[in-house]
Amino acid sequence: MTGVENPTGTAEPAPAREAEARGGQGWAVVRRLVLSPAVLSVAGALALTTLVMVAVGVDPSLAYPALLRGALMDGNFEYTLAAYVPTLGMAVAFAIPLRAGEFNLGGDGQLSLGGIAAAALALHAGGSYVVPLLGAALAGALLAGLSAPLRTRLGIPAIVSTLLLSAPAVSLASYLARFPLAEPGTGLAQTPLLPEAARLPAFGAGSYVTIALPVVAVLTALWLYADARTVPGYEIRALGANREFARYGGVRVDRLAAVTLAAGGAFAGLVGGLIVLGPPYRFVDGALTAPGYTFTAIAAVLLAAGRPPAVPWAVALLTILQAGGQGMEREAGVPSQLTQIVQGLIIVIVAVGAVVRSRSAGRRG
Amino acid sequence: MNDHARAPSVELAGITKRFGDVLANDGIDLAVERGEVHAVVGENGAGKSTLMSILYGLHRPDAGQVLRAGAPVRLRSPADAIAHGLGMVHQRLRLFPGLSVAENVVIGAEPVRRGVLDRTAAHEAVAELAGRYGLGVDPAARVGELPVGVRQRVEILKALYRRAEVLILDEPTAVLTPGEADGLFLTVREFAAEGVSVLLVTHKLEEVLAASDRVTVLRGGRVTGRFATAATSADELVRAMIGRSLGTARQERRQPVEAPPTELAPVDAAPVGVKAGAAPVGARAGEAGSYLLEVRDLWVRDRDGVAAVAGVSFGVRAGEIVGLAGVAGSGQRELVETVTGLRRAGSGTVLLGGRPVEAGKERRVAYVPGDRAGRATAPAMSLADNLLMGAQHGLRLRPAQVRRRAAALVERFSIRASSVRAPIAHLSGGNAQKAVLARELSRDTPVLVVEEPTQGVDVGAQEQIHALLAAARDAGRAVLVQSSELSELRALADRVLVMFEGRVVAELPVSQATDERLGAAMTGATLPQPTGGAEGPERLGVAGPQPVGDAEEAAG
Amino acid sequence: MNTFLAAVLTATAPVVLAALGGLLCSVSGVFNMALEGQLLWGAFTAVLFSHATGSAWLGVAGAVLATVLYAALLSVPAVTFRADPVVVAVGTNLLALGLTAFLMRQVFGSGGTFSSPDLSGLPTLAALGLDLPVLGPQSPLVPVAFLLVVWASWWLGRTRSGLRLRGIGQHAEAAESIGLRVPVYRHAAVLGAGALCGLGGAQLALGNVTLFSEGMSAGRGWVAVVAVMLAGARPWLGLGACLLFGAAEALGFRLQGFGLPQQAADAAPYLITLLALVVAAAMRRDKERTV
Amino acid sequence: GAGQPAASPGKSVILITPNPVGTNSFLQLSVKGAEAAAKEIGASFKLYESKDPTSIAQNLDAAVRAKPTVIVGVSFSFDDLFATVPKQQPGQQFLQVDSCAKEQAPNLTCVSFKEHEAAYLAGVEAGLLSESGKLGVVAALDSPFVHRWIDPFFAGAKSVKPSVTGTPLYVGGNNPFSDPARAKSQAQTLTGQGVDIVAAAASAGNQGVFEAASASGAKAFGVDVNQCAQSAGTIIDNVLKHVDVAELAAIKDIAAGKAGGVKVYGLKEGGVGVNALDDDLASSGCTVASNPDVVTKVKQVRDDIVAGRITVTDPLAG
Ligand SMILES: Nc1ncnc2c1ncn2[C@@H]1O[C@H](COP(=O)(O)OP(=O)(O)OP(=O)(O)O)[C@@H](O)[C@H]1O
Ligand SMILES: Nc1ncnc2c1ncn2[C@@H]1O[C@H](COP(=O)(O)OP(=O)(O)OP(=O)(O)O)[C@@H](O)[C@H]1O
Ligand SMILES: [Mg+2]
Ligand SMILES: [Mg+2]
Repeated sequence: MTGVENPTGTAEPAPAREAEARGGQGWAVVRRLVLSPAVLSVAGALALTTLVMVAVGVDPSLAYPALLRGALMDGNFEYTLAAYVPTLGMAVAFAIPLRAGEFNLGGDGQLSLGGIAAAALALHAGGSYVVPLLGAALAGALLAGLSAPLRTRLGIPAIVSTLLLSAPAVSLASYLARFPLAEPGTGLAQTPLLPEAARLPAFGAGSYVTIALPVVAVLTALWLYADARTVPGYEIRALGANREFARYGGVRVDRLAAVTLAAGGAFAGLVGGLIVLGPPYRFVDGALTAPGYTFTAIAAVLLAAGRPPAVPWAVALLTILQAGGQGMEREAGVPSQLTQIVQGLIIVIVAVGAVVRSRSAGRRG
Repeated sequence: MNDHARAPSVELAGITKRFGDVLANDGIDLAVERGEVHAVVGENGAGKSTLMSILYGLHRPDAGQVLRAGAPVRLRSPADAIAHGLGMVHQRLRLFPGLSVAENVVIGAEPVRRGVLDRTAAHEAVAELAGRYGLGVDPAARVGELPVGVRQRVEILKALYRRAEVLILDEPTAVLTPGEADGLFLTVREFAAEGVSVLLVTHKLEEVLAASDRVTVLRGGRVTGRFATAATSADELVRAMIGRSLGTARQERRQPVEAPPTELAPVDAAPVGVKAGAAPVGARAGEAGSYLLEVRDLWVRDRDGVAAVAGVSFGVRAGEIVGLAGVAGSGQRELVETVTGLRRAGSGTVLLGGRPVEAGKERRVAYVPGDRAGRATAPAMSLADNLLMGAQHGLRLRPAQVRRRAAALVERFSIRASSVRAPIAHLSGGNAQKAVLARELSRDTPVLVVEEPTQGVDVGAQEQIHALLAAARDAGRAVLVQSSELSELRALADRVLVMFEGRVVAELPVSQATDERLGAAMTGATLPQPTGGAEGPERLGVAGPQPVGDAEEAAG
Repeated sequence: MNTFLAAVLTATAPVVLAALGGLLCSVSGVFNMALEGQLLWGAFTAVLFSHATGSAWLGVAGAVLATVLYAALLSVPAVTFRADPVVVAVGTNLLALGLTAFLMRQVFGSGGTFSSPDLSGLPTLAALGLDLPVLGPQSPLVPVAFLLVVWASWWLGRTRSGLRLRGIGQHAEAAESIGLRVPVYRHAAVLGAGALCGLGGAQLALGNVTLFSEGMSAGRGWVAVVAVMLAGARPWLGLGACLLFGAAEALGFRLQGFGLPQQAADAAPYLITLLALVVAAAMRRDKERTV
Repeated sequence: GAGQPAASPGKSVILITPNPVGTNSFLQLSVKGAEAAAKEIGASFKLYESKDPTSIAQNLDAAVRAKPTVIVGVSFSFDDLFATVPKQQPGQQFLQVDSCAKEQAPNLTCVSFKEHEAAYLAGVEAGLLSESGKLGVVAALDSPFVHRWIDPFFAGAKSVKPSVTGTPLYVGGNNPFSDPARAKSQAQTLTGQGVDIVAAAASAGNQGVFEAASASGAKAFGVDVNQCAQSAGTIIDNVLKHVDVAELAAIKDIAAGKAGGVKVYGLKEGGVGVNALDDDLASSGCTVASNPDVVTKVKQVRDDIVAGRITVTDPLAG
């Protein structure tokens, strides 16, 4: 996996920036922007998808505006934000342990377990949303934390154990939602509506944008700060860059790796809680995993290629793409299969564009 | 035809290579004849490895060209270079950790029988080569499990096996024992006699003088001297390399200072930055402080349960440098790891300032590891971040302060680096070593443990590092130095311990540590006890708790 | 017991083929998470070619060829351009899902499931005159899958190219410096994995059943990824992981009949695999300690 | 069609599914019904596929903005939203298929089904035709809702042959609704245990069930639509749920101004059933056609249920 190859992201393309400053003449800047790999890769992706559309008889002049409107306008922005929040949360859940060189592929399990824990607490413990959210984070942390002793005591890599623990956790949450915690008398695969007190305050009545947005935003900012500006953040980076080096430098490597795994799990569990405590205010089986937050988030983090500040942007790109895809289906009558095709192509092309960019920067540096 | 016969075997013409702001090679011309051993020397960062990498197709020059037998060749990859009859032993080892020694040696040119790898033939070929050139390795061993020194031998075997017409050796002897190095140079001479051209990069001038025909000196990416070996001297080479002569009193011994220092001062405070004619390095024999580092009947088992360290006892006093000699794999590594708390002791104790070392807890000694890329640095992290490791404390990280501190260390230890923000991997080998030393010497711990202090370091820096270690000793630190360089141990240490098969088989005061004695002890041969009655070879070492008693007496 | 064994073998064969492909990639140093999509693509193209030509074997050949081409979508970005293989895999998996469903509507005129009496499935071994009662009624690709594991193990350990592939995966720089063309080997591994996934998809759609339905790879590619992670570079271990997983799954199926909740049966293979890992690791540690 | 009115710009039908339609035969049928209805009332048709509760809400928002003639939401996933949105949008007509929101607004129409009655009839057929007395069901997932197809099926069989035993097995796994290979393996497990009739309720997995039944000489039941042709000679009958028919009728009613209320489709209303009850049984390809006495018995049980002489327990009502 190349995600860890340069996890420190410390190599800054300083000369490139200087060159930019020097090249004050507008023309050079414009040329470099236009020919920059990022722009080229987006252009390439657009060209290719346009070709696909034309080939199957979809009018691109309808589809593209629909894509933008579907993500950003006509009241769709609310839902794009609603999808952005959990994806960003899951991205951080993956990125925290990744900085320490551990892969957390068990996001779905941690998410589901956190969600069902929040639902159970909200239904049976009463009170506000605080306890359910803490319970959700704890559930996720415990599940992911389980991988730490497996790694340090038995040498089972976290990438394997998190993945293996994920499916059973999803099954457990599913079982709980279908049977013991199910809405009585309906037989539906969902819990009853959660009590009012436990619901997250929303921005506007019935809005899908809840305080989950500021919560995740603040936590992400804290992580970015911790990563770049704290001693534990430094030690985590060192651990990810060279475990033996960190151990030699007096870092408690096993404990720190466990902490990052648990922190990642806590993030994922919290996201599960935030989803469940938001509209429609219940745990609906499959609703947490169906949108594929976990893998979108992993793709975004890897796309950010070891630069944490780029993670929120990469998540935004992929979320807009997905939300816009649905808009295309609704407005331009693009079948959902075609949306998947377009999204798949764009992800591949952007993945290529991202490295072409970092490689050319590296060469200059 | 005639032209070709007269043309040099390989020729570099006007080679220029730039890495960002660093001009690594600046219009270098260099020609090597058939059958010639051509040494390339220069300070750390002078551009030697870069030049060799260009010759081997790993880097492409910004300007200039490579000629083989008079004809220009395009070297876009090592595959091209190999096709043109070049072979290279890299300074940074390039081996496959999961493959066996034999597989590592033959890969790319494997013996095959009826479409299947001929393992027997591979093993035999490797064993034969190893035997012929005195490079002891087990063809079946997994390379990842071998100590660095042995890995280096594998790297050399690789080049020998391929029988290149032009052989590039980038610091091949950095971690070889003197015997092994001698064997290697015999081989190199044999090759040359067969018409092979050898390019030899090394910091050891004795090797240059003993093994080469001609020398090219690089400095700051340019050629600053070309010599016929027979008509030059070490001093002349050094002057071309660093623009001055070395400190004159290098081999002399300084007189003991009057009183042992009462307080431990961090090295930061000690005089460093040795310039021309600086204070000579020497041992202050006989002056005994208290034991700051004490090892009592230590046993350490390796992963297979074999005793890597078998009942070792010794002590290092404040204000003393103790040298640790031994053939690679004799238990030095495990001993050092236990002393530094990175490995758990099987039984026995390690005391630091009287307090036992607990494995996995905070490291209480400054430690310069021999494995630079594996342990001493995180190659992908910036130089600044690498220089911080071990000193970080508190919760907030102040990047500006980290960089400032790094810049100060770079300045003080004259590390050649373009920026403290760039990955430490961009530093030349010797500069990376200096960075590690800078970091560890700036820790104010009473005990300092150093493995291979001048591994890959140029002569000027060697002198500087030796001065730094001596200064640390003079400041009252206890210093344990492991080195495969016997001359280094003789120059630095007050006492030398020799390890063989996990035991300390000899302890020699530096005055008695001749090459012959050390060499004999290192290979397990019995030798007449130099310092007093011995009951047998096993008891030659410092047995049991005597040193402790001595210390108490001395202290009382 | 016999039917149990047969069920395990049938269910495991496509996973084994995909895992073997993933293993070759991982040996060469490319992490291949695109198996799920390639398996699905293989299943679809197998049905497509079998339906078009009327021959199941041409369907298999078509699937292998088409999936090799599809795998280039991973190998070119990941090997030539050095894009992150995991991101690319996320893209190609999504693409396979959309593309198969889309083409299915275009070619067969309906979504969901395609099956037809005209669609010829693979014959059983017995029908070919190779009656091996222990194996049960299997398609010929089932023994082929297991034989390929044996072959891969031999090839990696005993041939020139196998040795070089292993070396490349361990230290690409070192491989380059002895003149090996790293990208060539990596392309070959990724495309080879494509061929194996094509075979696996064909077995799934023409051997296990005779039909195509949207998303019918149903996570088998992910199970294969887990097996690859468990096995490292050892084909036998990969096979063992697949068989263990398949056996646990089949056992879970049977226990459902005795009241085991379906969700528990779903979880069983993962938990049993983890348990096996833990036991193996603990035993290894014990051995180390006692020596 | 020539006689039909052309789609006028004002009229449109928007169908929102809770999941991607994919291989889900129930959703496919609902799409078919809404499409047909749109054609008949001269409206355009749009399908909004959702993937989770949030995207359902988003699709509903978008649909409300589009102001169509009717917004159709399929399944209980719309219970929460249709309890509030229709009240906020009194000028908009809504139709919920297969469930009904609590506190129904006047502009919300509901259609729901008694599929358990049809499953009971299939069970009767199975009880009469089974030789081994062992029946099985292969369902996609173990969920109380799915038991509407399982429990009545076994109950129907026991009503005619008390000694029968029934085993349900579930596909589960990563993609329970589209894993024919796993479904086939489950069916093989059942036939291996001596089960000679397997009812399929596994969406795209059904074909796998039929293959297994066919290979071992067992018989099977299909679901939702007539699947008898998919495996000639293997399929006894199907548990039908005429979603398309009910939906067509409801949309036409709404377009004609007859909105509101809950329409329950059971055997009585002809909204659910088995092929044995249909007039075209002979051409259906279902093997039950060759057992006239079974058909007679089924019709009789149907009459008993319609007349209230037999009540089929709804597993969800408990
Ligand atoms: N990949 C690289 N990127 C940036 N700078 C580099 C790179 N490789 C080498 N340099 C720089 O080029 C210069 C020459 O380095 P080189 O490794 O050739 O030195 P050297 O003579 O081999 O030194 P040493 O004796 O320490 O090994 C150094 O300043 C080094 O920092
Ligand atoms: N969190 C940190 N942020 C930045 N620099 C640090 C940090 N921790 C340690 N350092 C650097 O390491 C140096 C050595 O630290 P040391 O443990 O010797 O403490 P110190 O010299 O007393 O420093 P301080 O004044 O911060 O207490 C510090 O002077 C500082 O430059
Ligand atoms: Mg060098
Ligand atoms: Mg060097």
